[in-house]
Amino acid sequence: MAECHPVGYQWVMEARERGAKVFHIDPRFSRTSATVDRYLQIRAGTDIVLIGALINHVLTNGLDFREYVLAYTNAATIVSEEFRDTEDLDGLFSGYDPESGRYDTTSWAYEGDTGKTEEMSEGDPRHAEAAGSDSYGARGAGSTATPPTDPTLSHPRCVYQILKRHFSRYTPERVAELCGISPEQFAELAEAVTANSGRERTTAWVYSVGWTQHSVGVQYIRSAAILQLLLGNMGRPGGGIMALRGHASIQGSTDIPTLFNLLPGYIAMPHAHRHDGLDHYLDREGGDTGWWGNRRAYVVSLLKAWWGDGATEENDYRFDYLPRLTGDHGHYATVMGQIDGKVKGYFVVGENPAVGSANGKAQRLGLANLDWLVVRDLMVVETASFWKDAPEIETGELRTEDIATEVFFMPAASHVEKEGTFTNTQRLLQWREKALDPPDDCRSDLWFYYHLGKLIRQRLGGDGIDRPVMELTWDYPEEGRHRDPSAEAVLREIGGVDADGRPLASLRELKPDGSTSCGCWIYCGVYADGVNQAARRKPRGEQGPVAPEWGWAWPANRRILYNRASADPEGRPWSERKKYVYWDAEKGRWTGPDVPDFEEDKPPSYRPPEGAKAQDALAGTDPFIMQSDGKGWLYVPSGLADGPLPAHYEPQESPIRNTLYGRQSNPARRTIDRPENPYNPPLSSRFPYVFTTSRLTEHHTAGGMSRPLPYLAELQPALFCEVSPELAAEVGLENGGWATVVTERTAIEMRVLVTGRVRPLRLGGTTVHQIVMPYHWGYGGGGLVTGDVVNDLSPIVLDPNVYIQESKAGTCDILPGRRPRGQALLALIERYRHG
Amino acid sequence: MAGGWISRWPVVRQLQGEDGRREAARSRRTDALRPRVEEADTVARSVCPYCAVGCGQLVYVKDGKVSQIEGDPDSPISRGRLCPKGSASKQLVTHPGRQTHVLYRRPYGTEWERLDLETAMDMIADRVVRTRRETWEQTHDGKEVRRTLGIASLGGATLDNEENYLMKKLYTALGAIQVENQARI
Amino acid sequence: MPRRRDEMVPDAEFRSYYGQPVIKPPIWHEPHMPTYLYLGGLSGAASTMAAVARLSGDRRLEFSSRLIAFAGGTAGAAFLVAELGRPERFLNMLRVFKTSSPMSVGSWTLAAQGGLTAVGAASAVTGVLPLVGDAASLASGVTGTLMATYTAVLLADTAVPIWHEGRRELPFLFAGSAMASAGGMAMLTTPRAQAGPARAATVLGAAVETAAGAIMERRLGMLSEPYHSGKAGRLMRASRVLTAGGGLLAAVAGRSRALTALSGLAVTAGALCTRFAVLEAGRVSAVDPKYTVVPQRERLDAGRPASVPGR
Amino acid sequence: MAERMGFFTDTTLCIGCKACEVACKEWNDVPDDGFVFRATSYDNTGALGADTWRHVAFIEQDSRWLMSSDVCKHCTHAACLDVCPTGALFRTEFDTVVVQSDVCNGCGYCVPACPYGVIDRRERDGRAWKCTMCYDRLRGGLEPACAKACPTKSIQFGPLEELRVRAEERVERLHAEGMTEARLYGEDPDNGVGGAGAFFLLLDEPETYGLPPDPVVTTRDLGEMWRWAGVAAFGLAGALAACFLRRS
Repeated sequence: MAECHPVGYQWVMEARERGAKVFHIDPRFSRTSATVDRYLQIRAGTDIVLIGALINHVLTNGLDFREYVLAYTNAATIVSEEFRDTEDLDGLFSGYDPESGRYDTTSWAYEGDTGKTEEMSEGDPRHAEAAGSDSYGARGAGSTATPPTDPTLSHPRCVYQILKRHFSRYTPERVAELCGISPEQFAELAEAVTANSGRERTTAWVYSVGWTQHSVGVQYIRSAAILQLLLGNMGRPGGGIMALRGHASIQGSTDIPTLFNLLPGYIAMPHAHRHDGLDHYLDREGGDTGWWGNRRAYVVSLLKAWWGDGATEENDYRFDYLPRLTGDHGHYATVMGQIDGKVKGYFVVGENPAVGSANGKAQRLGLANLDWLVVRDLMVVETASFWKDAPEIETGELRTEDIATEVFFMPAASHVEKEGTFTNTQRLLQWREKALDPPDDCRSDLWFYYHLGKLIRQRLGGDGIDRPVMELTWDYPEEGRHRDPSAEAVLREIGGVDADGRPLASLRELKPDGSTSCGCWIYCGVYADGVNQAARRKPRGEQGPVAPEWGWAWPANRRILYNRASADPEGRPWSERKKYVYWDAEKGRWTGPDVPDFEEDKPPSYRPPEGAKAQDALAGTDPFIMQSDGKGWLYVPSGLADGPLPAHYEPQESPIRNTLYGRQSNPARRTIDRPENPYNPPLSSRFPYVFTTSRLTEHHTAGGMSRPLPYLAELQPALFCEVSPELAAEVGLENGGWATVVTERTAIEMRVLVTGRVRPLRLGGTTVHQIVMPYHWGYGGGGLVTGDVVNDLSPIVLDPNVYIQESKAGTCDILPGRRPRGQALLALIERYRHG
Repeated sequence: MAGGWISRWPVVRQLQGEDGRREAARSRRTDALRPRVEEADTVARSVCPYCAVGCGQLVYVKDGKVSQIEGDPDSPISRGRLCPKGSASKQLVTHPGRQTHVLYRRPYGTEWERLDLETAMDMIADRVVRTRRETWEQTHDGKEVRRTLGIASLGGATLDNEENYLMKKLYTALGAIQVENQARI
Repeated sequence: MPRRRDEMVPDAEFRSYYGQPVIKPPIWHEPHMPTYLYLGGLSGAASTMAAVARLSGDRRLEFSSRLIAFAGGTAGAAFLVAELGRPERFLNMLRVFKTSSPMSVGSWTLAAQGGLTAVGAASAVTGVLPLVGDAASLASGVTGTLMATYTAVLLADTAVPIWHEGRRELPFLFAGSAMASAGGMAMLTTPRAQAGPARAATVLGAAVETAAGAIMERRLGMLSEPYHSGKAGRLMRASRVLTAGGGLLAAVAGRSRALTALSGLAVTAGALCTRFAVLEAGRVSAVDPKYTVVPQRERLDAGRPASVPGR
Repeated sequence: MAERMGFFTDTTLCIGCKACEVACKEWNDVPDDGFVFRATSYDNTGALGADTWRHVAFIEQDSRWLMSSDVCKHCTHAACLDVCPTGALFRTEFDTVVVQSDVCNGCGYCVPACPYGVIDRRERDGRAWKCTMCYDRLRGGLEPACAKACPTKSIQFGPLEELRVRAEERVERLHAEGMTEARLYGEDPDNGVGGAGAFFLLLDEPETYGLPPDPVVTTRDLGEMWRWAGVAAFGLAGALAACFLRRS
């Protein structure tokens, strides 16, 4: 966090100054490690073992926050008889189909939830589809808000008991053997985490892509969620699990997704095989209880925002205008589509996959096979210039004269040359004022897409396939000398308006009958009262620490999600020290420094009547209001592709055998078995070392926004690897010298930093060396400093839930000296491939 | 004039009792020094474009140029502080290497060419329309899909919400579904 | 990692930041700065010699000395200006007068010296205004002593250990060297019969220079290492040989014009070598953190930290 | 005159982000210092100089990684200022030491005079440069760019007296917490430079950070130097006179 989010880290430093104990768990000893109380070096790709052992520690020693767990989690809920755990099946959950490598999740359901569970696609309709939307959180239609429970937690099939059995093998000994963290270190961590949880205290977990970029990444977060729920650390001040996201509006890019599987507000894109009409779609996409029970209002309001008056009850609000998915259309599938010639045209907007995405060679081979490519950026990034300076040109795999791709480089406006909102890592929308016009041909992406839309519409006719475009609401006011579309008008559309065009105050005003329109239901209210709420800038000195009048957080300006859980079931603060949102019986309202993440007037005593829908189906003691049962899920009955509970699997490429189960790696992981994407064999002596990639404070992502800047480039001028003195001695590496790192994909060269910060891990009888590489360098990008592309080393193997690549743990070999050039590089890789 | 010059001559000022290491040594320029932010024509309240912490920035503009970017002390998130990248924001928007013109590489071309913005926009619109037509998929396995797999998009995560919104809206209407983002990666 | 041991001084184990210098080495360029130091000294000693010659009535020697003083000062000033990062701003040297800055004192001195020697030389050559010329020349005899020695303070008044700690001997080293230079140059430009005092100055100057150098090195102890090794060491040895040899030769050259000329050239070369050696040794002394850290660390360990009385 | 202003750099709070280096350069328009991979931990700017006015040192030790942002000390007795012949260097109303770039003629004397190796001549423009403690900002009531940017307030700016008190308290607290190695560096008004206007809280000996353990302003000994030079000057005159006398 000190490394990649230094300004956010001020709060950690401040907490530490006030007595908080801070642990840093990372394969890499970073600037964060240097400034915490305790650093634990962990083998990349083994975090579930560690968190699992903490869960086991809590469960075995009865250290859970029992009152919280009983009231607010699904610990007591009884699971279907059909369910079989990894304990029973040696690393598999029930429902696994070895043929397709996917799970049928039917057997994971709660007892009694036998209704229409997920039906999915790609041939076999019952297989869990990846990259699901959050509507899965609603557990599917046919479920109720009150599944059978055992409040004594003794039923062998209650979640609590399943958890106990499942995590029993996650012991400190396993942690030592797989993670490389000693039992003493583990004990210190376990003591600190449990001692600092409960009524009086809370513990927070903070993670970043070190947890997500794994073939089992979602389950990393899940394991933290289980631990935090058991300890009562969710929905409370100083608790929670914080994702530290790496880009200015990457949260916004998920909320208003430029993601294939989502519509704005985590609404699922319709699927050709699963959904026929709107009703069918809504019926299939979740249950009727909890806030997702209002999804008709969300979806209809979105369709109204897009197709306006043309979207009516009669025509299903133009639900048919939405294109349909039939499987994985994610980034890596798209790249394969490019290599196969199916994808002809490609827009790359403020992104640099030639450097930033796994298996850079596959990315560039895809680019070289396009008809046309549009790159919009501040600099001519490597993705735009691949045809003249890609590594494949040097090796002869590509020839500039043979590449047919037509490339348009469109210079972009910078963040000060346009107005609009970023959504930060805390879900906070902040409006940026425009300081000045962009220079020369530079334009905002808003300008580009708006005018491109207009030009496209001029070229289309009334043809059936053109109607969704022609009827699209696309009439934003134009401003300034470049005729920029008004970003405020777009934000107003996102924030929602009623039939008279008046901005909506809150998502509770959204209607399923077409009388409201809203571009993103979770952002509803961002333009309440006709005021750009995201532009609010009440100075911090003039408001309390929650600072509710600085920007606007979704949903409804709530700063801590599920904050109903900060009070006990009766609505009283768990403790004076941790008082946050609580029930004011006198006024009959929830109150506190934050906006309650609950119906403000729903008393703790509220119990839903039979057959209640949506939020009305949740009791006054159910804080997790997006869930169909209002509970925090220790066990996930549906929605995940690789199991209802986290289980440790080794990364795709690992030098270590998985000693927890008979399964080496995640059985549901997605591999791409193609010649462009070879994998290092597991446990291979040719690739004995573990590598992990990282960032540096001084650079940004693929370097397009940092390597061209002298003030940043001088601070870290060269790609380097960090190796331990032991590994340096073993291989013959010299501090300041050169090294070549080799995988089946390719080999790259870099400078060497020999440092005692990296230590060999002693795991049982074996020693594992880890190599750390920052990934900010590329062959061009207008960089004052350039270097080989670290992501060229990473294989494409994906988490089955969200299709994120495993770039945080791989295997490699390392050689002293610079890499061979040209054909000789290919020869080197050939030698490695054939042992 | 000469009198002015002589009376400002530090040696003369020293003789008049001023300290040669303090006031006597000051030049006219030194006497006139002020922080340049005081002269800004406008100040925009902005947000750092790098990571997702969302630090507040104040953007000072003088004579149509950014003269300074620094932290916004009012921000409850950042309290006016910035990291090295945030502190380099002015250089990000003003450095001479920044590419500000449309560039075009024709098929099989070996060099960039210049293109004017309007022409480029027209050419891109033509290609979208053509490729969409050529790769249109009305049905897939007997199911209506109304889409094209011929056009894809990958967005960075420094895009504004409004930009992402228009992108998703336009692509979806066009039937382009392979719309992806750094958020996946 | 930041710990290092130097073979030459087994006791001086010390810590540093990657072996990097603590202080900045002087950035003055060669040959500008050492040549200026030589020429300034030459001019200074020559003008004093001219003044003494005037008083003692050695007109021929006075004539040569006046010209040498003028030429040395002018050439020296040119080298000094060329050394500046912004030569066009050389007049800024006369912006203030600071006794705390040897270079300020030196600049004013040089300005005075330049003016006085110019008048003196002009008068001597043209015969115009002889009284004014004589007065100027006598005055430059005073400024000359300062010219010949202030450069020692200039170097000593830095953080460079080998210079600062040599602050007592450096003035004598430079004064002796200046005297030898002036004597040698005067010998070369004055008929033998009239050059007796110049010869004596050469011998005496060389002796002082040699002695001062030896005393300085002994007193510097470990800090004197740069005078014994590397480029500075070679220059210093050359300077010794040339100065001492030139001095001796001057003493015994007798009537031989060739030997006289040789001795003059030798002390001149020796004086130049001294300046180059001192400059180079200063650079080495600054670049190796040992020379900065060890004495300071010893001071602290002995419980005698440096302090500055309030001023 | 205004109060004496200073920096207190608390290295226990430094996260080595180098925001100070960049913020300084952005404000003061300092050029880059070259793109050299030095293989000295995460330090690639090396040292303070004409083109680096804040410099973050990285020291890797057995179980810790020390980071410290170095800067001009703005000494009470500043050698650079004392020896500057042009008056380019002067003491401001905030008791800081600043170079006037419109005056400096690049004589280079200040460079070896500084006991901390801070000031240096920029060969590209021939003038000496160093930290000004953002003199222009101070005149407008703003804090220096580095202190403002510092995410963790390792760099603290304020009236020197206040900073000294704060620093003493900080050291006491750290000692009480068992960090007995914490020590202040440069704050003592009786030290060799009469107290630094920018002082530090360090966790190891100063030389480990590239700082001189016991620096002294060279001009402390100037009187002695002039005296010896005077003796030498008289000696020269006398010796020359003797050369003439001997003959007569």
